[in-house]
Amino acid sequence: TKFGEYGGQYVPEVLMPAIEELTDAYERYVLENEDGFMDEFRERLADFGGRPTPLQRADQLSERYDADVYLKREDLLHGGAHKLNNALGQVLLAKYMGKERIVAETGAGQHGTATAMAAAHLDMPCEIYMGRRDINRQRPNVFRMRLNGAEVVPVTVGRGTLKEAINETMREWATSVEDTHYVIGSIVGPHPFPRMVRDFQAVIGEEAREQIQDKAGRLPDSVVACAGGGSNTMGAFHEFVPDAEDGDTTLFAVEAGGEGLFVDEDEGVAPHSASLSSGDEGVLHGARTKLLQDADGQIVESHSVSSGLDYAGVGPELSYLVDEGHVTPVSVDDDAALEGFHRLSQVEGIIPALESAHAVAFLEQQLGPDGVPAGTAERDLGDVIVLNLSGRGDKDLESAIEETEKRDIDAAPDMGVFHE
Amino acid sequence: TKFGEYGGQYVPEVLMPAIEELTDAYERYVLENEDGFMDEFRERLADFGGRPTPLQRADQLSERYDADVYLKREDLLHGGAHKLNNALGQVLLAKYMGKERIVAETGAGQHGTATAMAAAHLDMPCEIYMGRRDINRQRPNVFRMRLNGAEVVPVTVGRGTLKEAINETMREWATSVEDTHYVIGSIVGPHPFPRMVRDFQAVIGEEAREQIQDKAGRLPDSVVACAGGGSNTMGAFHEFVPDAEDGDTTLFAVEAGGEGLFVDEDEGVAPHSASLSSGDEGVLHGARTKLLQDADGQIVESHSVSSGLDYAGVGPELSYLVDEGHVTPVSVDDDAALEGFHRLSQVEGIIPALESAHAVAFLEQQLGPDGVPAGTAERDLGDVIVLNLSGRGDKDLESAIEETEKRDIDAAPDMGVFHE
Amino acid sequence: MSDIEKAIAGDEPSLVPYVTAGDPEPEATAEYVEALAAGGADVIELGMPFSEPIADGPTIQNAIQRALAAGTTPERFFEIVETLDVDVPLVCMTYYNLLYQYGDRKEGSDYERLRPFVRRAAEAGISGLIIPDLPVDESDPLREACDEFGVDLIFVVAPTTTDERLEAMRERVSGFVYVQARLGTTGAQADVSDATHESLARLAEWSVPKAVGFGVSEREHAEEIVATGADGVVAGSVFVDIVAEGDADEGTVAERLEAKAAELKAGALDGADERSGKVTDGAR
Amino acid sequence: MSDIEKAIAGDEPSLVPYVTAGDPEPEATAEYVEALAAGGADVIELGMPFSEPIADGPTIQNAIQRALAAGTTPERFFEIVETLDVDVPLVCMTYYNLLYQYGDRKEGSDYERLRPFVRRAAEAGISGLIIPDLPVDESDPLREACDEFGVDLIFVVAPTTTDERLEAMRERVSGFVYVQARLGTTGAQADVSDATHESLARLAEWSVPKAVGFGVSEREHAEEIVATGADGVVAGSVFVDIVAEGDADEGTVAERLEAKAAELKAGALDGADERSGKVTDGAR
Repeated sequence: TKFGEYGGQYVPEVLMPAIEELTDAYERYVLENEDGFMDEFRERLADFGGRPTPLQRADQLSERYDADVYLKREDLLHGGAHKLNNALGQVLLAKYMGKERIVAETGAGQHGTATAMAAAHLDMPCEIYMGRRDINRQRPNVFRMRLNGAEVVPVTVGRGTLKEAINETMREWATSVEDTHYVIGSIVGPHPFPRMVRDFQAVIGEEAREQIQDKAGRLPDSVVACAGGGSNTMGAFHEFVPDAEDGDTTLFAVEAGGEGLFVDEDEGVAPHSASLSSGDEGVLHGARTKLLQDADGQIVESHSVSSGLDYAGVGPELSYLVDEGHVTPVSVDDDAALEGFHRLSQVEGIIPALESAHAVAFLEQQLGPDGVPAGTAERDLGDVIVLNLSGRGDKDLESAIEETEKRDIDAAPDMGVFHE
Repeated sequence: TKFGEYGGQYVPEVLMPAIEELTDAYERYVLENEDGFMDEFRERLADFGGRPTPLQRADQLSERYDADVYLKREDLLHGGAHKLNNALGQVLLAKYMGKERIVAETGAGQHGTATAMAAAHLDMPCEIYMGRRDINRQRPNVFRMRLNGAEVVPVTVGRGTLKEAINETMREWATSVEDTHYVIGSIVGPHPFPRMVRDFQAVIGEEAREQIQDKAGRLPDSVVACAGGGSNTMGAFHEFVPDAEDGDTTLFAVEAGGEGLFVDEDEGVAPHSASLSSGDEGVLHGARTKLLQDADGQIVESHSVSSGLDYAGVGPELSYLVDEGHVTPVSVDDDAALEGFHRLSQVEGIIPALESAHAVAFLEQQLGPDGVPAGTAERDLGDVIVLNLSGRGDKDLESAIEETEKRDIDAAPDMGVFHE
Repeated sequence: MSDIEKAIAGDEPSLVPYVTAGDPEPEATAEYVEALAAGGADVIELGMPFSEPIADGPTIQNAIQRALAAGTTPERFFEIVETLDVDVPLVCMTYYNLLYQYGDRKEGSDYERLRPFVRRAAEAGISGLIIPDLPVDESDPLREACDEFGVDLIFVVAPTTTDERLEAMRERVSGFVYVQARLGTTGAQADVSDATHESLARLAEWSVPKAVGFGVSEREHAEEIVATGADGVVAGSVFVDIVAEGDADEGTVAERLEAKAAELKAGALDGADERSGKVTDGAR
Repeated sequence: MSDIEKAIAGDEPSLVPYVTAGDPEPEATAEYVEALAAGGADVIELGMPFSEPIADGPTIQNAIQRALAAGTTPERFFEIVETLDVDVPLVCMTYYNLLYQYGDRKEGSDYERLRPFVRRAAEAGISGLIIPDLPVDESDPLREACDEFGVDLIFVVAPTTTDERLEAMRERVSGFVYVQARLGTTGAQADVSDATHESLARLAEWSVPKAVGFGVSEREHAEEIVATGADGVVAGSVFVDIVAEGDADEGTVAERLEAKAAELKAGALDGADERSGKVTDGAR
């Protein structure tokens, strides 16, 4: 149940049987492919999800950085992000387990929409818990979930955001474990979630590792992925971990540096989400991991311009791999991420999710004309770089434009005439 | 330059040299693969666009209709619709031709966004002409074009919609033919556009024909695609035309029935866009084809709940194939299309574009429990049906919800609590 | 030699002004046409409004929209023409679909479908047709109908027109050839391109007269065009603008149309003098 | 036998009320705790507020948020406990991360990191700990620290707990076992499940006393629980609701806390009578 000292199952007793049942199902269906589960999962990922996603050489970025930059195009997956890999896996697993109902929590709505899609596809009733405030901020995603037939349950306690939604979903699951599966959206939570979600997402790296050898004729010098909870990160990295252990490939987890890597103890706020880069070990949402907390151990409010990275914890496996030296945590701030968003949109014709824009921004920070290389990262990026483009940015249009207008972003187009 | 009596090159003399130059380039690069053009095109479609797109068996629709229904998932193409196939092909061709600049017109913005993406990808300056009124109605697509680095040129003449944008782009092209290529968005306009756009889109049917034989072990009894201008339609049909000629496969072009198949001569309005089903031969935008016009030959305003189908003409090749009996034109009205939108979202977890929802609605009309089969269509749909899902519905969320609220749509979810 | 040809190829350089019939309303057209004639027009081009004017710029697009909104159908257009009391030849400029759909017959060969329009045009008093979206390659059926009813068919030559296409036009053109002075669609602009000279050189051997247009709005433009060798000057947007502005302090629409026609005609005359070696007031 | 064990396993059935320390402000807690003791509480559970209370329902989540907003840090919690003047044992209910992070030492074995918290708790007057997110499998380091400082470690048993896990708890539990009467997290509800009886039956052989909770808000609930065989009744949300309502016409918070505690205690006593065969007023 652990990765070194990280992970575990720090949950209320009432959930333990469900977690044990899930662990058993995970071992049988996922690890041992009982009843052909993994075959069906992979087939549905292909036909419904659109796998394999391409590994595309980014010609103009490659020229800019004098390196071969390849984009793993998870933005092309059904729903617009890597999230479906996991949601489809878990909903299918719930079906194999004989569960009759799906619950999930969502913050910005990306995991909720992926889960609602998967549940509709597999004809499973589905309830998505979402903070009242998030519902008001993320209306298009609420519409998408409703259109896919999911119930969206407003959570009104507290501030009405992700963490209240997580608590409420846990609570709901606790009262209905017998017929209900809780689809956790990242490689977080109690075992077996971190391992299982990673296994569902690992298809990203499996494909990419084969594709890069086809296209570049060798392993990449580096793999770059943004990291919030870390599911796209571990999905991209997992297959490359042995290469990292061998010293062939450097794995960069790019965290949201927000407005600076510190914690305001008085306000209980960290203006960033860089748990790997700056967090301390602790226990959150069922797992021991690195997290953002004050001296007392209270979890602080994290921040990122990208709502999908805005989380105070991170997957325990990433904490472990960082400690072991196999994953290198780095961060870029909000401004750099927005610039990355605009750069990729303009030079490659791909509008990235603000999450993924952090990975794009890291290349600029290290290799760009005005880059400020950090430590050995520049060298370690090497000549062949795989960047996991975890999602598309359609969901971020309004907020990216709004955030851009607050700042002085070199690469940004003028929206004045079109923005009322 | 013609399909039977349809097609041709009905354009101002000043454009003829450009069209002749383009015809020459089309013949050399597209038809003869000079300089490996088609190889590069197909490779970029794969890596940048995400081809091949899956052919997915729709389990729940198949059960509902007691037939094997397969969805060709063009919604998964980069940008969210089949439009990129053509835009990428034409921008690449412009590059091979040594052009230095791209212009295109757009109505709802789908073709404009695809062109802007392709132009950014291939590092070509790009200007998109768009009616002032459309700019205000389609802000997210304007943002996407601007983010991809395109100039968006407001057209203020007349009502400020698609047809004024077409006129203005023609005019702009007429002044700059030497260094500029005009990327037409559908299988319309003067030769070689209808043929060339079809050839770029034909990859849809090429893939689908192979995929259906892999999955179903035989050719489909029918192929169903929505038809506005008709690029996704001919893209899906082209490879199956010989099968239609052999009587193996029926090709259904589903037009937007809007609010009824008539023309209001006094108002100069047709409350539908069903040119194939109800239009008369005439000349519009450079080609002879079936179109919606009054007794004098004035083009009337068309209508559809789906802006992408809202066009008074249709590709000349479709007009020809209809006259030859190889394509069967049918139509579904706005209400049915909205119901199709909701049905697919709920039972398959795929939110379709309102355009594609027309194709979905046609199955219900013919095979659904309350269906009203038209003529022999029910029989001709057969046991194995390929439906071209030309695009995703994210772009249509707001308008679909708004249009749904005006009506009494059985399948629609209640949005009241989330819709402010 | 047709009326049009005579009017343009005469001793004097000619002026061919354009207005959209029915703009802003059908009743207004007769007065405007008479004003143009009074100002010195040799041939008058009348636009028959079509809903999709792809060869026209914004100025004329808007005029067409006004005319359509005022009920200027093709039939109404012909009725307007019938009321005109001018002795200059009239040319109808419109788009192919209106010819093709005219009359009750909705099938048959192109020639059969075009015949009713051309007959009606001839009857109403139209001497020639300009159909900018009808390429020469597709023009034989219309040529045939025009020949039948004695109507000229005028083609537009662009700076970019190939020699091959020029040859095809030369075989089919009558009345005059309309030389587009620069790339683009119709619309008043301040410059008249050097391409005019080059275009005229390519047409030197043609038997029909040449009128040059696109962008003519000032006396100097007309002068320059004629000095370069053209037989006539075509001007459209500048007159449509006057109609769009309406009656004003500087005069009624008709007064200003007449004055502008006279100005351009004078420019053309200056150009002719210049060409024949005399120095005139307007020469620079 | 620890103080807690004695308090719960005594001759009378016991009442274990809960309030969140520092709700709505640290200064209020002493009065509330004294009121609960006066109402008949045998052991009092004090919640130490943690920012992510995954085992608590909305009522207690909101209380925790109020307490945090009022500055109730772990250290402040202990200071509150030190000021309390009650003679019933106190149990601290909180989450693992606060134990783990307590003190300056930010590395070392779990035992080493947990020791400062347990020592401080013992010093301040805490007799037992309930850590709902610490599963029994991970509890040995805390168990060791609790043993060292004489603090009880109380485990929660759920209706769904497996026999294997029950056995692990039985080996490690002290003070009492907290029997969760139904699925779910904390929160006042009107019904008390039949599962209680079943759960108690599974624990019949355990040496520690059993207190049943989750959903107790009325006298009848307490009566039923005790009649079913429990040694004590745990109630939380019902008291937290009173705190949340504040002083009212029906009495101050303290008065109403005391009255509610007395009501539940009376119910428990009725249940005991019932179990031993006597019919009481409250029995149905």
